[in-house]
Amino acid sequence: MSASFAILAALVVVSAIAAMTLRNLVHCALCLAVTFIGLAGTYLQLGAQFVGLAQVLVYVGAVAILIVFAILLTRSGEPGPGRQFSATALMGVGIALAVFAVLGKVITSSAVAKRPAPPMFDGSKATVAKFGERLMTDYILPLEVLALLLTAAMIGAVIIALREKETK
Amino acid sequence: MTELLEQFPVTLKHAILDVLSKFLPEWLLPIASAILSITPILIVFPTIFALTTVVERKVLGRIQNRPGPNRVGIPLTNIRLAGFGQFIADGIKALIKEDIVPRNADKVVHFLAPIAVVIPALLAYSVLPIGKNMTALDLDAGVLFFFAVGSATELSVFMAGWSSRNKYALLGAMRAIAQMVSYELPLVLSTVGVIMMTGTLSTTQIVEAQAGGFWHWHAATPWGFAAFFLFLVAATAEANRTPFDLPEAESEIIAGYFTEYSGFKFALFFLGEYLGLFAMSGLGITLFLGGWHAPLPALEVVPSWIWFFLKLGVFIMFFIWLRGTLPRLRMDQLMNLAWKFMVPLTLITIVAAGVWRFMDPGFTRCLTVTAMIVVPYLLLSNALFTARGVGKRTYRYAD
Amino acid sequence: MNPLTSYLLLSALLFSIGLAGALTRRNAILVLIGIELMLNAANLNFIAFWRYGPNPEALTGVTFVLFAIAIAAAEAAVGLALIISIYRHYKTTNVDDVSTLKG
Amino acid sequence: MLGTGILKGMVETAKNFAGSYVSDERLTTVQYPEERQKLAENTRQFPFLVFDGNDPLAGMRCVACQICEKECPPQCIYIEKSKDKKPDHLGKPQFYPARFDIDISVCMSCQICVEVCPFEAIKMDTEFELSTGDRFGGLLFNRDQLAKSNAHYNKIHPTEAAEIDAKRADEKIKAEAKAKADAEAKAKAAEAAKAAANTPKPAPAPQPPAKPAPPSAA
Repeated sequence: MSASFAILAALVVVSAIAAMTLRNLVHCALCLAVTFIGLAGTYLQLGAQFVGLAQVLVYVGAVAILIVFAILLTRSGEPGPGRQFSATALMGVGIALAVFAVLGKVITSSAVAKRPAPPMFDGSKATVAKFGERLMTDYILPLEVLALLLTAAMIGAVIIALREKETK
Repeated sequence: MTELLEQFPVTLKHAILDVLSKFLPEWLLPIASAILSITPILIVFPTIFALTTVVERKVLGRIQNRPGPNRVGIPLTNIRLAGFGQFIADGIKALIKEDIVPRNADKVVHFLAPIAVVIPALLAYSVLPIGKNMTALDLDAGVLFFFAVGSATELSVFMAGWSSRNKYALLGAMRAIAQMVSYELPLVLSTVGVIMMTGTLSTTQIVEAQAGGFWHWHAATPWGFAAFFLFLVAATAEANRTPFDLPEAESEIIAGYFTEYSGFKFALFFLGEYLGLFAMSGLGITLFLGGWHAPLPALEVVPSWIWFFLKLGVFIMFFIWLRGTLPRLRMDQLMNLAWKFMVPLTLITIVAAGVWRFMDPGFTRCLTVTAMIVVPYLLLSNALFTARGVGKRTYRYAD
Repeated sequence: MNPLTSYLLLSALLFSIGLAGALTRRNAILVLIGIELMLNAANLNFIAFWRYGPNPEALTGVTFVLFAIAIAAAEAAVGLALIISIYRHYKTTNVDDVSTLKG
Repeated sequence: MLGTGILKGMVETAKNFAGSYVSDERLTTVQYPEERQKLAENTRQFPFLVFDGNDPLAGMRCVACQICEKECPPQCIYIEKSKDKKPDHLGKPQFYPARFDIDISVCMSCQICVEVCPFEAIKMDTEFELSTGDRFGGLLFNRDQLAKSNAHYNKIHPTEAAEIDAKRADEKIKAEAKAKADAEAKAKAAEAAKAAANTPKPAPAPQPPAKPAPPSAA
């Protein structure tokens, strides 16, 4: 476990907790953006350059902005006087803790944990050119389907959010 | 001599590193190397920013038939330096001004926003090839890095506008985000042709693909010229320059998202904006104008980094000229231009670039590709001119 | 602890944080943020397994993550559109109050 | 075609840019502290009080009628009437302002005081370099600061001042003529009275009133 991983992991975890607990929704969204940046850093550290940068482009540049706009459009930026957590909050935290306990137990006790670290990964084997080649050959069909999905999602989002015509 | 000058910054860095290696422990050396690569960026581009503020005001003055700032020189003397001491005076003023934070403002976000504006702008320089072997961070996906970092600016603009608790600031931030999101699409799409032709996202390799005179530059091909033109328009909009300076339209919403900023924080916004502009110009040079390559092979005696900065200077002058000429657009015109004109045309240039790639070189190829771009341009501009909202305005009572 | 385990644990922690948020917060937007975090935890898992897996040259993990990111973007767009639409109808984004179907 | 207008504009600004270096006539501004533009004759900044002759107090045209004080929209004029009287240019005894203050930081240069003044005593100055270190006292002008000679008035607004001088000279001639006529009538009456009384006595010479020097036509 290197120092850079420790820093990135701390950044991700702290900002994720902040994103889930802060009262002000805009602060939550900004913390979420920090989480995304930290995750992108983790991806870069793992040698997935293209995906890491795509993560920043899509999540910080688009999804975070989208969330912020939604917060402003639904006027929930200013937290009300009421409770921020639902009635079953304790149960939810309990479930999450249980899930983490199970996952942690599984991870630490699995065969993967005992496997020695693989040899140093050669970054030149995962170039953008190779990645593009894979996308254009093996994964061409999923890519096209994805394009269709994105178009459909865009049209769907526009139609859902479209102001209903005032008929009367 | 040429060789020495050519690689002077690189050799200097290695010399310093050699000296340092005697004192520093082994694990600190990569960090020292990184710092030595970053420091010139941190010095050179803010200096260009400082000079640009004066040059811009002088050129704008000349465009309006007045001399522009010509007084401030060396303090306590009569030496005026043609007004080029102005930026020092401005800097001192910004530093010692009172920093006002609105009482209702979100203090933490209000404080972080100017920093969050400047950092992505500076990060973007790390992938720009300033000269031969002079790319601070030679990433395999350099262009993607540039756009990813650039898209992070939007959030900081929102932070500034939202945290000020001011309707003008929020309006300005909303305008800025809407504009940046809309123009990011044509900006990225206009670069796709170049990426397709060179087959790489690495800025260094894109520059290397354009070696050997200006006819090898991407802007010298019909599709490249069109893409370059569209890139220029989108870059102007991304950098919030006139005629796309709606986010800070001072006649409508005071100063947009930095209405509530004063003193040094305001200076940071100013710096971030100009750094963004230079970075965008640098990307335009890298992608379309041959990067640090000389326009003629005979001129390669001049060091590569000088060529880069010369081209950057031309870009800056062009942006100032544009600012001195064009009035501001209206919000609906801005959006119409982005979605009805820029996006279709950038898509067409991508197709044109593909056609260029697979046709045999010759006059027919040139003609076909030119026609592929010019005809839709004429049709689109004609349709837009007759359409409501974009075209010429008719006034009911004036005229 | 080998590197893969630490990445997996980070991912598990992120998933749990997202789950806790999605289960406990009352605002629909925050529920969506929690879901995004869970999705990102899964992405981190894919990248970690790809990097420390037996055959990183195949680029399967990263390709999957790229697709996941694209789908997440679509999900965020549609989800937020739904939230805005719900807000227009009920004038609230509180998930506890939007329970007409609960009976 | 989309874009031709932009090109036209760019050419125009480029012409201006280059032209401003070539010909100095294009430059619309001057380098202010060293060079100054000639002020237009109707330039106006803030009011001042006109006096005739050389002595500000003796020649002060203002009679402290306080019309301007009442008419001033931002109420920046403050006047205190004198207890005694001094003769005006026609020799008539008049009050004069014991105190006349204008707060020019309040004054809005509307010129209403000038319009309403029946004595041509208050006029608009062209002085604009009035910056001071003292925000309140420095911009509160008293009578002595406000008093400026008719020669100054003639210099800054020559046409207007000439008209007023002519009018005042006219008034004066008329007044003198009237005084003469009065004196003659008086003398006649006296003579008549004398004749009636039959006690011949020399008529008293009409005493010319102590009046200030005639306005110098600068």
